[in-house]
Order: sequence, then structure tokens, then C-alpha cells
Amino acid sequence: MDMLRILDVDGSLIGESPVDLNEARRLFAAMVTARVYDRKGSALQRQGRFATYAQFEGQEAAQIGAVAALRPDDWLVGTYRDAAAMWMQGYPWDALLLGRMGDERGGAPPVGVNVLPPSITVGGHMIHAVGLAWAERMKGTDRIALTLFGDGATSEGDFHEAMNFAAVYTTPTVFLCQNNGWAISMSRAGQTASETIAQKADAYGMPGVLVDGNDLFAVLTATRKAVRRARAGEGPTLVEALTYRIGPHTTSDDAGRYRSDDDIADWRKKDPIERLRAHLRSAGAWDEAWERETEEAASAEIEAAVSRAEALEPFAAEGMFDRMYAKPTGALEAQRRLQQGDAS
Amino acid sequence: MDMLRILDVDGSLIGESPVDLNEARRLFAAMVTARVYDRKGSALQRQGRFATYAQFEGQEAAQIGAVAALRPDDWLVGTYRDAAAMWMQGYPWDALLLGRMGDERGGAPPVGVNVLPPSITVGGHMIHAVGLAWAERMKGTDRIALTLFGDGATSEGDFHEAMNFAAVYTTPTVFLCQNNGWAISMSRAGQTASETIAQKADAYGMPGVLVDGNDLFAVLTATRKAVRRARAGEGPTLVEALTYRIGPHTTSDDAGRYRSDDDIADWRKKDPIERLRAHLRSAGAWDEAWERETEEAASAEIEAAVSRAEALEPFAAEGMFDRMYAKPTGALEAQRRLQQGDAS
Amino acid sequence: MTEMNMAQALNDALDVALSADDRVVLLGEDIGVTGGVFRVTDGLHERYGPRVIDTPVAESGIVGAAFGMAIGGLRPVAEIQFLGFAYPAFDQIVSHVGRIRNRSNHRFTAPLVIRIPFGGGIGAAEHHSESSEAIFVHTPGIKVVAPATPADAKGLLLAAIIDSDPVVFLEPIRVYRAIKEEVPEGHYTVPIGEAKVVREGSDVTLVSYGAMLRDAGRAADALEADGVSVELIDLRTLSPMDHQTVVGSARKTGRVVAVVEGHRTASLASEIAAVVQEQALYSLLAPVERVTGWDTVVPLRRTEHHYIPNPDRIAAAARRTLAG
Amino acid sequence: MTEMNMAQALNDALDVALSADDRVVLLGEDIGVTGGVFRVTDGLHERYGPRVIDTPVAESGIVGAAFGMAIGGLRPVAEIQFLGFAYPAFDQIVSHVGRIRNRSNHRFTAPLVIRIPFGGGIGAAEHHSESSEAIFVHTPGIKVVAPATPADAKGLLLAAIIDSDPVVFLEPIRVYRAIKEEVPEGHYTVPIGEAKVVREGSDVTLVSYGAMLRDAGRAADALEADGVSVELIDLRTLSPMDHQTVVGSARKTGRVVAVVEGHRTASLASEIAAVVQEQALYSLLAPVERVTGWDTVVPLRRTEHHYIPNPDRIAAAARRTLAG
Ligand SMILES: Cc1ncc(C[n+]2csc(CCOP(=O)(O)OP(=O)(O)O)c2C)c(N)n1
Ligand SMILES: Cc1ncc(C[n+]2csc(CCOP(=O)(O)OP(=O)(O)O)c2C)c(N)n1
Ligand SMILES: [Mg+2]
Ligand SMILES: [Mg+2]
Repeated sequence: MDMLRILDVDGSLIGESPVDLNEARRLFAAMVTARVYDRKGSALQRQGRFATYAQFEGQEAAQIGAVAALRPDDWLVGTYRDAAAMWMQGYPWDALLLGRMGDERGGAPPVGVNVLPPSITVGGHMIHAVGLAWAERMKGTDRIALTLFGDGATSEGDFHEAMNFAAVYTTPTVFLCQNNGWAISMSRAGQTASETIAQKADAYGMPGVLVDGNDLFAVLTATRKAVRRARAGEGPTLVEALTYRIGPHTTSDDAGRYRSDDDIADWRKKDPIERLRAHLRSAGAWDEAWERETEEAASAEIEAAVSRAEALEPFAAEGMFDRMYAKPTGALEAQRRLQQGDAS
Repeated sequence: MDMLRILDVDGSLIGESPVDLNEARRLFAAMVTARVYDRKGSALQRQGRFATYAQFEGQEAAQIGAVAALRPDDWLVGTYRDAAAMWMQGYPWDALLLGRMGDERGGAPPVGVNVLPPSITVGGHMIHAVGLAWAERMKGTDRIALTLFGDGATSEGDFHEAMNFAAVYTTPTVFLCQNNGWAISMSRAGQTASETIAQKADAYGMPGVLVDGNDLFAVLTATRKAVRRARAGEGPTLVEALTYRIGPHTTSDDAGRYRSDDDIADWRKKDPIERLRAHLRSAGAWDEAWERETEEAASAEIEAAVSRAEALEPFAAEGMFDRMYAKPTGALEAQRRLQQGDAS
Repeated sequence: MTEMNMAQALNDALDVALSADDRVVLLGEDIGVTGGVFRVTDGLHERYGPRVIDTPVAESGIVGAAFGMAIGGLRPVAEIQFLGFAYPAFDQIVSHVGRIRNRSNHRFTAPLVIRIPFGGGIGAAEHHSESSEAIFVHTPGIKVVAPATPADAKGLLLAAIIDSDPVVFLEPIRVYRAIKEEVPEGHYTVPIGEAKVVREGSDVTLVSYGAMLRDAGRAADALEADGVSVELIDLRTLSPMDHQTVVGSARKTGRVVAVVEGHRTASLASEIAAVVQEQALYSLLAPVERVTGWDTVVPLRRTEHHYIPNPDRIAAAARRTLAG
Repeated sequence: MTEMNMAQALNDALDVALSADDRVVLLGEDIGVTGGVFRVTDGLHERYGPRVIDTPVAESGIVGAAFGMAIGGLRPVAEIQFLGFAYPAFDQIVSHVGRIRNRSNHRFTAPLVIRIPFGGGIGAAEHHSESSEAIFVHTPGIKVVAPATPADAKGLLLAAIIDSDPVVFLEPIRVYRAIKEEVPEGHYTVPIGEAKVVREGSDVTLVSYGAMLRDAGRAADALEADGVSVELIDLRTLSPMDHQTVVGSARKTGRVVAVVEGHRTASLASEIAAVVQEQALYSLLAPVERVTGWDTVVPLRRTEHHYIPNPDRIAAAARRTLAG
């Protein structure tokens, strides 16, 4: 299967750019901003201020490129590794941070931001994007749903059922697999015997495309096509974005146990930010000061959000009883009294 | 995708027969015998002597042809509709009948018959054939496992996981889908948007073949190839046998609600028994008396088994407590005493 | 008012809901063209076309898609063909359906209904006789309902459909066509979370629900014939359980028999016993008796009746409480 | 004897089993090359190569394949990474693993072990803190084991591996590295189905298991300091439950507190209360107290501690029984 690539590894344009230079700069800035967040995430975890954190370094083009193809009111249903995509689709830093700090308010983006909280279980969320897209069609809107997932997730039965439902009902769903080479310690080759993830689409009578996931232009081009197709009522598409997880699986993982530093070094050479930077530079649309400013602005914005999130009073001891139903059931009210009795 | 056919609908040989005439006669007799059982099954159900019964009329070539490719010690893991296949692989009539009468002894073929009791849930059993085949390879035998399932079963997540495991670990498993056009009231076309079931194999890097499921020679040829491949350690194969469910889903189903009699009439013209009969007749290897004798012998044999099964004393009231573990747990013994106390 | 059996009453409820609210959609295996294996959705596909959806054989997909639809603003009513086929969807129910409200601090909610026929006693094949309601009751964030009569079935289903939270709606297979009663026309609801005192009495309380309620009623008849005054409670909603009605009755009679068809250990009968002894220990004149299915697979047709509690077993248990 | 923590003791048990019996194979996500996310299988892939199998991310596949292997004559030990990820495999466990013996009247059996880390208290992400053991205990045909100490963990795991029936083996995450004790070398077993009286006492009985046992022990210390004599029971096996030990102690002390981390309703605490009141009602001096997790999702890191029972809650419940 051919792999779509528009920006070569050295940044030279070998196809048609899907955006003008201004938009390319905006997307570059988004990738830079996302990486600032990612670095902070690791640091916050080391300082004990975050629970486990799943870095996305190396996958910025896949996430920012995919979401750049969406309308602001489209749905996004991703995973624990998709903070860049979620933020790009409007999920505030505050909520992302609260989630990682272990606060349920992290799951609540503002009304109007159609992004579900990240899926922590692997595989179960793709079918939600099918249901959401289906609901939008039944309601008569032309919103679509994009779901992000990893190479490992394609092994779960729920991937299969989601793909099949989407194709049978031609729901306006776009399936974007970030094949980052690993599912914790399991390599892509050990995950499935098919040569590509993209070819799995054919099993559902669905188009499948393979793109260079570290090439923002390629990801955007393929996703945009899939989104148009979905919005036009022509059904779902599977996009495989071939990329690499530069960091360990999460801050709890010791990746040295199962992969060599050489692989990482190879993939660092294909860094998505470097690649777009080279392109912008050669087009005269990049300078170091601008990138530094972008980083600093991002850093300030995220730090401010960290302060707000950390300053937010945790839920009361009994908060959990209020979050389960629209109105706590009698049984939960009884447990609340029990809890208070125990505490007194 | 091309469909393998060796016996044309009118019975003329348009490819290479996988068997000599003697063996063809044996397989023909097996199909005739199976149909006798099938008719009796419906009758026994009408008389209230069977629980619900799932007819396989029209699928005799798929089942007998597939099992004809096995060695007697190979594993067979099929469904509620696969009585013909199970019997062909050594599962006694008595056990098949007891199962349908609602007696757990129906799940116990003699030691040496490597056939699991039929799967009543749809989809969950294929992975068992993967585990069995895997175990045989680990034990160093060259046994393989054949699993039978329907078109509907391919929609379950467990199909996906079974196919993926088999391909990743190259287990000696043969996946044979009897695509009989229906899953209760759901048509094949509504079940999945892929053109064929066979093409789903490619999603797992597994070969997939499509055969005329009403052509015993085609089914046998394809399955034999898949079995050889598996036994040689080259991994699994998916075979789609395109056939048709002539009867309703089960004796409880009213198929007139969702399909036209015309379809059935069309498929009756492709009857697998008629087709092989025509071939044998043209080769001078068939006469009516022989077929009648075969039927009568089958009928007598099955009737004898029915008598034995019906004469078998049902389990004692407390029998269930003895079937759960190698030795009933203390908790179950306590319940047994409770049951006896209630009864006294 | 029309005389209806439970299957008809449920059909009527779905009809009322579909016609009242465009957001209501039905999805499940064989529910459309053929009207469901128990015909509960009979005729609805003709009437509501694309809002009554036949699905591929994929329970996790059905529940997962319905969950997405519910978040997206629809009111899906999913059907799982038998409770024994709900387990492939268990992860969706436990990990997502029951959790999205908490996960998102109320920002996203999943008001869906999952209708599931449950219980045995019809001599069906393996997996067709499950009463594993306890595992759903143990699951936070969902409500679990199990009507015992046609009129309650309709009112509870309509209440479930308009509920803001997900409801697992268990329909007793054995009752579908077994009893008829007057069922009010049009839209009405029976409140979720309220048990019903089916008959009042003073000597012993029988607590049950679903198909077992009829057998408990028969046991009550037998006991009354012997001069025992029986209070019979239909839980109707299994989660949240109406402790007040059960405990109130226990305080009054001092004797309780909990009757469930499911396996004994960690069952709803255990829960009832735990709650009653917790809140009414000093009123108890005898241990709470549990009459349950056993901790075994439900036997097949030939011996299934040795598994399912019957009026004799229930009456015997009640008599034990009276002897104590 | 060597000092080991529970992770090491389990690793040792697997090592002993793998080296003693060629039929033992391990399979699961990340258990091979990287030694498991809790390092319980550390070093085993190096030692036993193809018998320690890293799998794709597919829990139903893992359990289903292990089930097939077990029927085929192997002794598979499957690992599910966290209890919250076992639900996709629930259908395989309920519908097949726990049923094949009954379905085939003993002709086919599935002697496999499914190891699953469980319980919260480490501030993990959602789904990583589950204590849904009750749903497995409610499931016929399997045994459910949950050790609380390193030496029991090793002996119970070895017993599970040689057991003729399937065992769900729950490993308390919080305990993996929390305590060390002397663990016997080589092969030995702790019998499945037997609770252990950890300390004897006469005023009140605390019944618990897994990670909660330590907290129950701390509560016992606090109570003893106040002059209350506490009997502490570690169930060790959750199914089948050792009624005799629990009921015997209840008869002696007349006061029972059941302590579980899982959700309250239809929990093992409910089961303990039901059994105790059933068999020892007339010895009870106070209602059986249930100290449990609530019927809510386990809260995330910031407020998780409000969910998980702690020594104070346990001691308070014990004091309530003493006040009664
Ligand atoms: C159902 C389920 N099984 C297992 C896990 C544990 N787990 C977390 S992430 C992960 C690997 C997922 O790999 P992939 O889908 O490729 O995503 P990536 O982490 O590479 O982004 C696993 C096995 C889980 N969270 N959920
Ligand atoms: C898990 C599960 N879901 C649903 C059912 C109900 N059911 C029984 S057979 C069947 C259709 C299966 O169709 P297919 O796989 O094509 O096999 P066929 O009946 O045509 O042989 C369904 C939905 C079931 N038995 N198990
Ligand atoms: Mg990955
Ligand atoms: Mg079919």
C-alpha cells in the first residue's frame, strides 16, 4: 500500500500543500504549543503533581493535522495520548490538566466543545464516535465524528464492531489510527500480521489510506478528504497515520526494557515539528524568535492554567454521591449519611 | 473475488474432483444421512421431544465437505447449526440428540472424539479453536482445529480477536464461514458492507478463499488446502462457503416475515445433494435403491439413538451440583442439603 | 384501558414513546422487520421506519453505538436478545454507560435504555435462561428495572425512556405472554425506585420481582390457605432498591423471605438479607430466608425445574421462618 | 525461606510452576519482554521463552485462547493487566470458562488461571482501581481467590495452577510491594476454599481479604488499644467462601464487620451479612456491619481516599456493633 507523503523527511514539498503559509504557520505553532504541554506534563508528573502521564512527543503532526480538518462543532473521541488533538478541538488546558491531576472536572469541557473526555480503556471508544455521528445524521446536522486510537486498539473486538457499524450504516465517522509502533511493549509487528493497519478497512467495505503520520500536510490532506466524504453522507474512512512514540508508554514505563535507543534516534530524525519548520524556513515563513515567542506564550498560558487547576478546591468528600445520577438515588443518599456518620 | 466451483449447479464437473468415486459416494451418503437427521430434528421438535432445533438443510455440502478434509483426531469447534459436521467428525447421534432434548450428557462425546459441544452463543467459540490448535502445536502434535461459524458471527468482536490471534501466532486453525445468507432475519448484505466474507482475511494478513458452499468438491478442495497449510505450520486460512439456509432460523422462527419464498426456490435449485447426485449418476455411481437404503439405514440408526436417548433417565434433581467442579465445593454441598431439605 | 399481556404492553410503550418523541430510536438484533424474537417490537419498523434499526450480531456495538447516540442527544432504546448475550456488551455498560456522567461531572450524559429479556423456565437452550441481574445491580451509574406485570411494564419502560440516566430494563421471559391485565392507554409512568406492596399481611414478608413474583404469589396463596398472613412485595426496581418498603415490612412481620431466580451467592437475595438485618435486626423473629437459584449453570430443559425456585420451595422457606 | 514482597512471591510461584510442568504457559499483555506492568512476570520470558507469551491488546482473545489451550491439555495462566480491563473478557469467563465442565458433563475441562491485579488506593487513572470481585463470585463454575500476604499469594497461586477448575486470581495492587515476609522456597500450596483466622479475639469479628485486610488489621490494633478483643479473618478464597470459619467466629463474638473495597450493593459484604444472619442470627448482638466502597465510580486521585474504606471507618463500624 502506498503511503501519502507531502513533506519529505527533510522538509521539502513533494506534493500539494493543503494549506497556505499563514495556516501552515498556525498549525506549526499549534504543534509547538502541544509539545510545550507535553514536556510540562512529564515534569508535573515527576513532581508528583500529575498522576501517570502519557506523552505524545513525535505524534504532534498526526493529532494537529487530523483536527485541523475538523469544523469546530465536530465531535472528537480520542484517548489518553491525544491531549494535543483535544486541545486543538477546543478542550481547555484547565480541563486537560485537571484530568491528569485526578479531578473529574477534567472530563468536562465547556458546552459547545464536542470532545469527549479521553478514553482510558483501549478500544471501547471508537463505537461512541459511530453513535455520535449517527445521532448527528438523525438529527439532521452535518456534523461528523473523528475518533483517534492507537495500533494496539485495532486488536480489540470493539474496533471491529465500530468499523462494521460505521460502514453498514455509512455513519459520518472518520477513524484515525496513530500507528506509533508500540502498544506499551508490544511492537506493531507483534500486534497484527497484516502489513498495514489501513488495509483492515477493506474488511468492512470501507476505504483505507496510509499516510506519513509525521507529515502534517499528509495527515491533514487525507483527513480532510475523509471528513468531506463523511460530511457528504458517503460514509466512513480509515486513515492510518504512521508515526512513532518517542517517549515511553507513560511516565511509569521503562521503554528501555523492550526497544533500542537506535530506533528512537532514527525516528527523531523524522520529527514532525522539525519537518514543518524546515518547510516554513525555506519558504521564509519561520524565524527562531517567533518560535521562541510561541513557546513562551504557550508556557505562560499553560502555567496559568496549572495554577488555576491546582488552586481549585478538590471535590468534597461526599462529591462522588452527586456525580452518579441526575439526582442521587435514595440508596446513595443513605450511603452519604453513612459516610458522614463515619466521619463524625 | 473469484468463487471456487468444481461441480456446476447441474452437477457437471468443471474442475478437478478432490476424491475418487468411492469416496464421493461415501460423502454423498453422509449428506443424505445428515438430511435424514435434520428432518427428524424438525419432527421431534414439533412433537415436543426436542427443544428448539436449528435446521441445516442446504448446508450439507459445506459441513460434510469441510469435515471430510480432517483427520479423525483433529478438533472441530462449531455451532448449534453444525450437527452434520459434528456427526461426521465422530460425535454420536445419541449425544447430538440428548443435547437437543436438553440433557447435559449431550455435550459429552466419547474420549477420542475431539469435537466441542456446539456453541450456542454466536461468536465466542472461534477463539477456542485458536487456543486448541495452539495447544496442539505446543504439545508437539500436528493436529489442527477447524472452526465453523455463520455470516452473522463475523460481526462479533470475538471473530476479530480470534482471526488476529490465529494469524499473529500462525496457529494451525481453519476458519470456515458458512455464509448462509441470513443471521435470523438479518441478510448478509445488512450484516457487513464488505462484498465477501472471505476478503476479511486480508485484514489479518491471512489468506481468504471463497467457495461455492453447495458444491461439496469445492468445499473439500479448499478446506483440504487450508488444513494442509495449517498442519504444515504455515498458519490459518479463512474459507467462506457461500450457501443458503433453506429452513427458518430455528423451529421457533417465522422466516416468512423477512424473506420471500422465491429466494428459497432459487436456492433449492442449487441443492448440494442433488448436485452431487447428478454427478454420481452421470458417472454411473448412483442408483435410487442405494440412496433409499442409505436413507433407511440412517433413519433406523437415528431412531435407535432417539429411543436410547429418551430412555436415559434424566439427571437427579441434585445432578447440577455435581457438574460444576471436579469436586463440589462446600458452598454447593450446603446448597444440595438445602435443596433436599426443601424437597423433604 | 385494554387487556394486554406484557409483550403487548411493552410494544405499546415503545409505540407511545416513538410517536411522542423523535429522539427515540430502537436498535437491536432482529427487532425491525421481524419484530423481535419475542415480538415486542412488532409493527414498529413499519410505523417508524429508520428509527427502528436492525443491527449486525454485535452486542458491544449495539450498546456502544446507543451510548454514543445518547450522548449525541437521542433517546436510544437498545435491545439485547437474551440476557445471556449481554456479556459481550458488559464492558460498554460498566466502563462507559454507567460512568460518563461521573467522568465528565455531568457534562455528558447517556440517557439510554437497554431492554433485555431474562430468566428461565421455558426449556430453552443454554445461555437463554440467565438471571444475572445482580451483576448489573452491583454496577454503579445505571438503574435496573424488572417489571412483573403488563401495566407496570409499560409504565416503567416509559419512565426509563424519559429518565436522565441509563436504565437496564429486564423483561421476564416467562411472563411475556403468561398474564393479561388492564393496561392504561397513552403515556403514563410508574416511578423508578419504588417497590409495590402487592398484598398486605402481618406474619411474613415475601420479597421478589420479575417472573418469580407469580410463584411468590402462589406460595402466598398456599400459606394464606393455612392461615398465614403474607405480605408480598414486588421490588420492580432492583437498583436503586427501595429499602424503606422492604425494611418497613420486615419491621412489621419480623419474617422475610427473599425470592430470586439468580444464583445464590452475592445475589439480590443476599442484598435484601443484608439490608434487613442491618436496619431491622431487632424486629427479626427468624433469619431472612433466601430462596434462590443455585450456584450452578441453569440446567437444560430436562432438569431445569430443579433449579428454578417454585411455590413449594418458597412456602417451605416461609414456614421455616414461622417455625423459628 | 526468603523475604519477599507479594510481587516477588508471585513471580517465584510462576517460576516454580513453569519449571515443574511443561504444560504451564503464561499469556497476557506486556508480560513477556517487559515483565508485566507490575513486574510480576519479570525474567520469566528470558527463562521460559515461548511459554511466556506477549499478546495483542485483546482481553477476550487472551481468555478465550487460554480457555482453548486448557481444554487442549495445557495449564495456561492468563494475565489481565487491571481488573478494569477484564470486562471485555467477561463473556468468555461467564459463558465458557465457568461452563464447559457442566456443558460437557465433565468431558471437557478448563483448568486455567486468570491473574488480575485489583483494587485502588494508588491514585491511578480511571478503570485502574476496580474491586468488582462480587461479579466473579456471583459467576458459577469458577473459583475466585484473593491473597493478602506474600506467602499466601505464592501458595494460593500454585494451588490455583494445579486446580482442576478455572480460578480467577485477584492480586491486590496496593499490597504488591507494601509488605515483605518470609516465603517458603519451592513448591507448596495453600488450600483454596479455606479462610485464615489472622488473629483470635472474642468481642468482634472483622472479615476481609486482599488489600483491605491490612486496614482491618490496623483497625484491630486501634480497637485492641481500647481493650476490645478482635478476631480478624482473611477470607483468602472468595468463591467458594469458607462459611464455617466466618459463622463460627460470628457465633463466638456475636459481632461481625465485613470489610470490602468494592461497591456496597450486592457485594461480598452483603453476602457475608446474609450468611451470618442465616446461620448465626440468634448469636448476633448487633447487626452485621458492612464497611465497603460506595455505589459510585471510584473517584480519581484527588478524592479517591473518600471512597476506599480506611481503618477509622472500620473501627467506627466495630464500635457501633459494640454499642448495640
Ligand atoms: C481494555 C484495555 N486493555 C488494556 C489496557 C492497558 N493499556 C493501556 S494503553 C495500552 C496500549 C495501547 O496501545 P495503542 O492502542 O497502540 O495506543 P498507544 O498507547 O500507543 O497510544 C494498553 C495495553 C487498557 N487501558 N484497556
Ligand atoms: C452472542 C449472541 N448474540 C445473539 C445470539 C442470538 N442469535 C442466535 S443465532 C443468531 C444469528 C447467527 O447468524 P449466523 O452467524 O449467520 O449463523 P446461522 O444461524 O445463520 O447459522 C443470533 C443473533 C446469540 N446466540 N449469541
Ligand atoms: Mg501505539
Ligand atoms: Mg447465517
